[in-house]
Amino acid sequence: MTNLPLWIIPLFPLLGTILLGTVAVVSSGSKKGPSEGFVGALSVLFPALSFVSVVLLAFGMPEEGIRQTLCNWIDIPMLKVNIGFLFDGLSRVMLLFVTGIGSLIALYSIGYMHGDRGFTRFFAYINLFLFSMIVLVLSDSLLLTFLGWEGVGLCSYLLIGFWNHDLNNCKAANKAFIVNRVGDIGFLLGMLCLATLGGSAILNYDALNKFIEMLIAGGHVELATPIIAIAGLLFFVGCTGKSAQIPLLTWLPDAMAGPTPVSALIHAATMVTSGVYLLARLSRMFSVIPEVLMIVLIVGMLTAFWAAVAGLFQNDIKKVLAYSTISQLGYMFMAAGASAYDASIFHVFTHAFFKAALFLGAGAVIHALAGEQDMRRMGGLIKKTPVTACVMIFAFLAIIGFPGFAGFWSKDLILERLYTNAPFGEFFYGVGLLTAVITAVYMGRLIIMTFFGEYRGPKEKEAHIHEAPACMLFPMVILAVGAVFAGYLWADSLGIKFFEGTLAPVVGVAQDFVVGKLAVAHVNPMAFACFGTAAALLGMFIAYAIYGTKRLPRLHAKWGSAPEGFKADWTFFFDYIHSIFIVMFKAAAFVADVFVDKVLQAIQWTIGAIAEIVGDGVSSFQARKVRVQLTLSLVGLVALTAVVLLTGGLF
Amino acid sequence: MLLHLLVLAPFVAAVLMAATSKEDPKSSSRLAFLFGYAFVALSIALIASGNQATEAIEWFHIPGAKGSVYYYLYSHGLGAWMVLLSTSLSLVALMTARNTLDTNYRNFAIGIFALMGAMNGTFLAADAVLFFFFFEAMVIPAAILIAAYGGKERTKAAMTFAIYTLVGSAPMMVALWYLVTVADNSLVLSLAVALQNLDPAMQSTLLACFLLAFMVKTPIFPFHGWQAITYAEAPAPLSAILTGAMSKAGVFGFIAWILPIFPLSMEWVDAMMWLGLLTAVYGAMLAFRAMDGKKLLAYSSMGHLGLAVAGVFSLSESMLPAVLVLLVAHGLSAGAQFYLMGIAERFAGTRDIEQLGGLAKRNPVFGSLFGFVAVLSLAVPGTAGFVGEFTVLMSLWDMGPLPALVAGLCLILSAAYMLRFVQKVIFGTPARQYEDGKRMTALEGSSIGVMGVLLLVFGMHPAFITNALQLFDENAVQEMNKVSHPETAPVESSTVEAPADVVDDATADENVAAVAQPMTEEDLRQLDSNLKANGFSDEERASLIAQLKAMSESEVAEAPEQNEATANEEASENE
Amino acid sequence: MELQPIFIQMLALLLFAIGLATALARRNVFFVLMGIELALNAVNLSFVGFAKTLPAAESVAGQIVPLFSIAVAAAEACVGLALVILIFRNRESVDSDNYSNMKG
Amino acid sequence: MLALIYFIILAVIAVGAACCVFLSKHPLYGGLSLVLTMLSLAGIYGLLGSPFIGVVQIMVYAGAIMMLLVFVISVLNAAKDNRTPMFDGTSIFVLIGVLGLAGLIGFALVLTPLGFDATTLRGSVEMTSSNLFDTAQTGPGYFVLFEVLGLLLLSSMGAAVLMAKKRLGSDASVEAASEEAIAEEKEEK
Repeated sequence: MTNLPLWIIPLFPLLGTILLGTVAVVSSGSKKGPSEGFVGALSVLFPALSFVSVVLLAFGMPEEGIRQTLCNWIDIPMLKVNIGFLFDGLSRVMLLFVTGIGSLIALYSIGYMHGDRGFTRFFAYINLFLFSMIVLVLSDSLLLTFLGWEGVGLCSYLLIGFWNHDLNNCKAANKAFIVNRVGDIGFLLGMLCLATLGGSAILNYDALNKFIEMLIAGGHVELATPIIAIAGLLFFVGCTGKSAQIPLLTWLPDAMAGPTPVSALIHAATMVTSGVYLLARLSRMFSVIPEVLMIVLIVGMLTAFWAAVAGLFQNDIKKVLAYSTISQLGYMFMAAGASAYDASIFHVFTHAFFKAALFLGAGAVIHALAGEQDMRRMGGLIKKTPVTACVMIFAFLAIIGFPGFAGFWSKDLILERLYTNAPFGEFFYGVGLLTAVITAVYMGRLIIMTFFGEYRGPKEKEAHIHEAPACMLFPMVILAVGAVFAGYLWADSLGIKFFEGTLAPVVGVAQDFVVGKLAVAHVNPMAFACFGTAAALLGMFIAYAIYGTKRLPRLHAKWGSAPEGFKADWTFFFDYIHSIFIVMFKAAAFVADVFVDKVLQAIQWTIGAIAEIVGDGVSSFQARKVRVQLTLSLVGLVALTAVVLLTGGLF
Repeated sequence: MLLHLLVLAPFVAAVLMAATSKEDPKSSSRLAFLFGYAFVALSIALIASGNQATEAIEWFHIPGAKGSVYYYLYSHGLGAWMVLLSTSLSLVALMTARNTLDTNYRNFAIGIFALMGAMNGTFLAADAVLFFFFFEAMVIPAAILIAAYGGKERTKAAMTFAIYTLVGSAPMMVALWYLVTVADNSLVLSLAVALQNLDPAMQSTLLACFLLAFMVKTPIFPFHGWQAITYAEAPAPLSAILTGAMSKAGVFGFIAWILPIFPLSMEWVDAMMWLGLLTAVYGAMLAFRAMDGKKLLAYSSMGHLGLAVAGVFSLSESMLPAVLVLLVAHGLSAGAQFYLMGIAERFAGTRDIEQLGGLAKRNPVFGSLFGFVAVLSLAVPGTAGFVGEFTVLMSLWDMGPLPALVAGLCLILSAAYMLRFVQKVIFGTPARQYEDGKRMTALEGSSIGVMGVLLLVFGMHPAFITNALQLFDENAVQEMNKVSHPETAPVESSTVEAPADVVDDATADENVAAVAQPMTEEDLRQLDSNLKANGFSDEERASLIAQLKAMSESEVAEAPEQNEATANEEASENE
Repeated sequence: MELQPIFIQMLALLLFAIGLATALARRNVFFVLMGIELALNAVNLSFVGFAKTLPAAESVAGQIVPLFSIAVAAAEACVGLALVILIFRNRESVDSDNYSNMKG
Repeated sequence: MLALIYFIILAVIAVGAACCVFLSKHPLYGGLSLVLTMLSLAGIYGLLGSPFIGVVQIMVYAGAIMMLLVFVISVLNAAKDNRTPMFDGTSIFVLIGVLGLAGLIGFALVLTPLGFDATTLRGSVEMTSSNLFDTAQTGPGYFVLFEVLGLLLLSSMGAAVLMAKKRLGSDASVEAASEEAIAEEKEEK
């Protein structure tokens, strides 16, 4: 089983992309379009095949992982990079849920996108996204990771702007791409920074790890630290862009303009977690620069807390989920900052299940309400769509960390590690716990406003509310099951440590390197579990107290109807900070265009006019009338005569 | 032979095109396509066959110059790829023009072939005067084509273009004339040697004159005034050639003529690099505000070329392959974008991007092609643009983090304006009533698609491009010299490692053979160190010097009796 | 007081001035031609007048040149009128300002 | 003394007629005044001792000016703008210039010492013919010039005929067509 080549994993989605893209282009001329069943089957088949090969490979994987070099990519004197793949514990975990959830969501999309004009195009993009994501996760060098990194950004752009006849969607897509680009440039410069340290060969992960080991063994860490710290910071900028952390978080709420399966797949489960993946992948490098880790920790904490607060104020069901995603990503970054990479990847894993389930549930709700996304117009849906409601409620329990559900185990682990590993651990633990309370509040608000109480939407729509078709429900149910049970892979309190074991070869060294230096405080794990449970229960209670009893909030007349365009209801001032930069750039462009360019043109035309006058001589002054000219010559004659007479000759 | 064909045959083709029918574009386009395919095939053969040179044919004497001007062509990786760009873009231009131009396709084809010949000459000339000749000759067919087939302000655009570029290179002509009068002949290395003996003030004056010409052609920041209006008013196929191939002549000049000839001080290098970066940022800003689609593309092309120039003047080890990949990638992607913009203009009858829009819905194939090419121009990894820009950034990082940071900023800005462009042109609801029946033909679509696929291929395997540069090895140089100078080839191979006493002899002989003894070992060594300082790799230096020696040897052979005797003596001594 | 050569020259100058003024100041193209004739005549007069101040051998030239001048003037008048007619056919106008377009 | 009186009378007539040319409204009157000027100038030539030139003046100019008059009469009636003002702004400018020029030249003339030479030859027919045609005495200069002048006159006559004719070998239909073409040209412009 293990002799399956690694490149077969990305090959399937790539084939799917090419095939579906061809079908999309060829069929674009015809009115009817290709058969949806055929296209849907193709688009689920390829990710599923990929998933199967990942599973096959995963079971036969040796401890140290599989490394395969496919071919030479760039061969320039300063830059020699191969296309190579690395399949180890980390990529195994990531690939399993990327391809698995990818297949499920592709299945879901067949129902969701039914009847859309761009049906084929959508699945081509989804396959392209899966290809990029697989390359991102599977590559063995930073440069190839970067290919996937920009590739997923591109697919995210394409899918956010999928309904491109509405310019608001396009704007959201542009915003996502450009903000991501800022992060990507950080990634790129980080690679350059590393390359100056050890040449382009160091871009390979194994070589990088060896290089760090060599530094530590030779005692040269202090010498290299400044450059590595800069590189680490730049990589972290890349991660903040892709994972929507402060200060580059504004694009993710806007990205909800895309179709809901896209939000579930890209903006919740897979792409946004690639920042966490990168941190874990580079854990060895980050282990020698604790200052940068501290920054990661602080940024993660701020993001988690603030996004949770912002989630409280949203009325768009998808925006709530978007902010909750940002908040959960903040948790993951906190864990990574505390050198608990395995915990953060574990949270990525569990989060993928319950957040995908939540998004798919939200999608089913939106589908049922024919496009309505405003929670103020929902309510009481548990009677109409019981399956969706159950899925959502399970996922809700998972995300708030209700004991026994997936989120409980991973979040609990992160909080515990924060307390034990991080400097000022008590503080971070406290903030994390507070965030958990807020999480429970806004998620509770979402569930209550959507599923309980009475239906608040227009009456004529009520009759049309219906449960989603089976092909949408099936993935949701599977994900809900995952949301319940995924946590048992590493139920620390129960002593199950399967997950830790699979990640240990990748991140273990780095963690031990950092944690080994700390005096680990020993606290009973049950205490953390109790506190976590208490936070979840407290949050649920607050949510019930505020939103459950008083049937709040009522739909204010002045609030208008749906959330307008791509703007979130209440965002942080980051949008304003970004707009300051944008305005500065626009002002500079304005000055360049209107002032500098005009001045340059004026100079150019002045010189041109002078040249023309010099070139054409007096004919530039020619008058149109013959008589005037003759008279001028007469006057010239007079002047000449006068000169001759008065001076007695010119010479 | 290949070189002669590539430079002279386009002119012959232009003449032959004159024999076809003026009224019937079908028949004349068939012949034009045939020629176009032939030239593309020839240029691919040129790349595949590596470095080569023709016989140096004496052409004419410049009054006051010591040596004569040669008709002497040689190709190295850079020039060969530029030739491929010029031929392939011309071919696609001929294809797209058939539907875009309704009148007088024949004359358009004549102009395109003349332009192609001049461009090929520019990229292949080994003699500075020959280079200058073609460099100027490019302007004339381009200006005529603009004046004949352009938009509303075509006359103004053509005049601006012609005057700007001709005036820009006028100082270079004077400087070149001066250099030729002090040098032994007008080949690169003798010019370089001649320059070494001048005083520094004169050197920097000459350098400024040369730089000006290339800066105008590229164009670099304060000299970009001609570009926007020219690219906007020229017919779209011609704009594609102008930006894809002709503007490369400027960057090519920096690499192939400035760097080998002039000993650059750090101030010049720094200034040029920052000027390049400034151009990149400035171009991006103007592109962000541009309302005219073709002007936007013109500014975007200015931004990319600014980055390329900055890369050239980073003078790092990998500068040459990096810039080459960037140039090829930009040539293909910007060319394809201009073609597509021309097609959009044909659909809508306007270039104003506010009035376009909704083309993705209206014409899905065009929309996907447009988006695809736009993404390719964004330097997304996996495309040739990424390899080029990444390696250029890498070169810039050698000069310090700040230039690289600015270049990174340019990448962000390029994303900003390109996405805005894509959004305004193909997304949204159709802003105006498009005429039915004006569709993109399969020929146009497939040719642009091929360009896109090529970009992907080069992005996944850039060695296709960069391998052409690695033919600078010893064998190739030997081969080249054997081809060009069969009788002197063995001699010169021994003079490369000539002992010191021979050097003395050679310097002593210099008085006797003042006319025909252009290079001494001393000069060569000095030059070698100079080249090294300018960032040329060992192989390139070796090849250049061997070329030069071949040249001087041939002169010796052609010279009068006593010089020949001296040369033979020298040869026998060496043996 | 006898007839002085200066009187003749003054008369010639006066006629020349009037002729020139007519040629340039009047807009009617026929008057332009007449002005030119007048100026030519004045020149002839000046020739003859100067011839009388010279000794025999030189004075001959002064009296023969006007002959040629008259003949040339006749040719000029002939061609000039033909031109006027030609232009008049195109423009239907005798206004010399309508004829002229000298701006390059 | 008598010569002076004759001269003054003739000069006054000449200048007066010239002023008439300058000021007359219709070219017909201008032409008649011009003839008067010519005649008085011929008188002055005779007075100065060059009767032959005077006679030639009358003969040639009478022919030329008469021709002019014929043209004026035949053409001008068709002109649509023979009512254009005689003078305009440029005229003032011209007058100032001409006056300045005349003043300066007059000033120069006054300063020049001039006097009649007693040995001056009388410009008789004999003198003229011997100078023009006796190549043994004067060399070929005048003779060749004279012949060339003859050619000039002939060619100018031919040119005038060619130009003034509407089109060689034209008939009515062609004429109409050409006129249409001319009209079209005008419209284009």
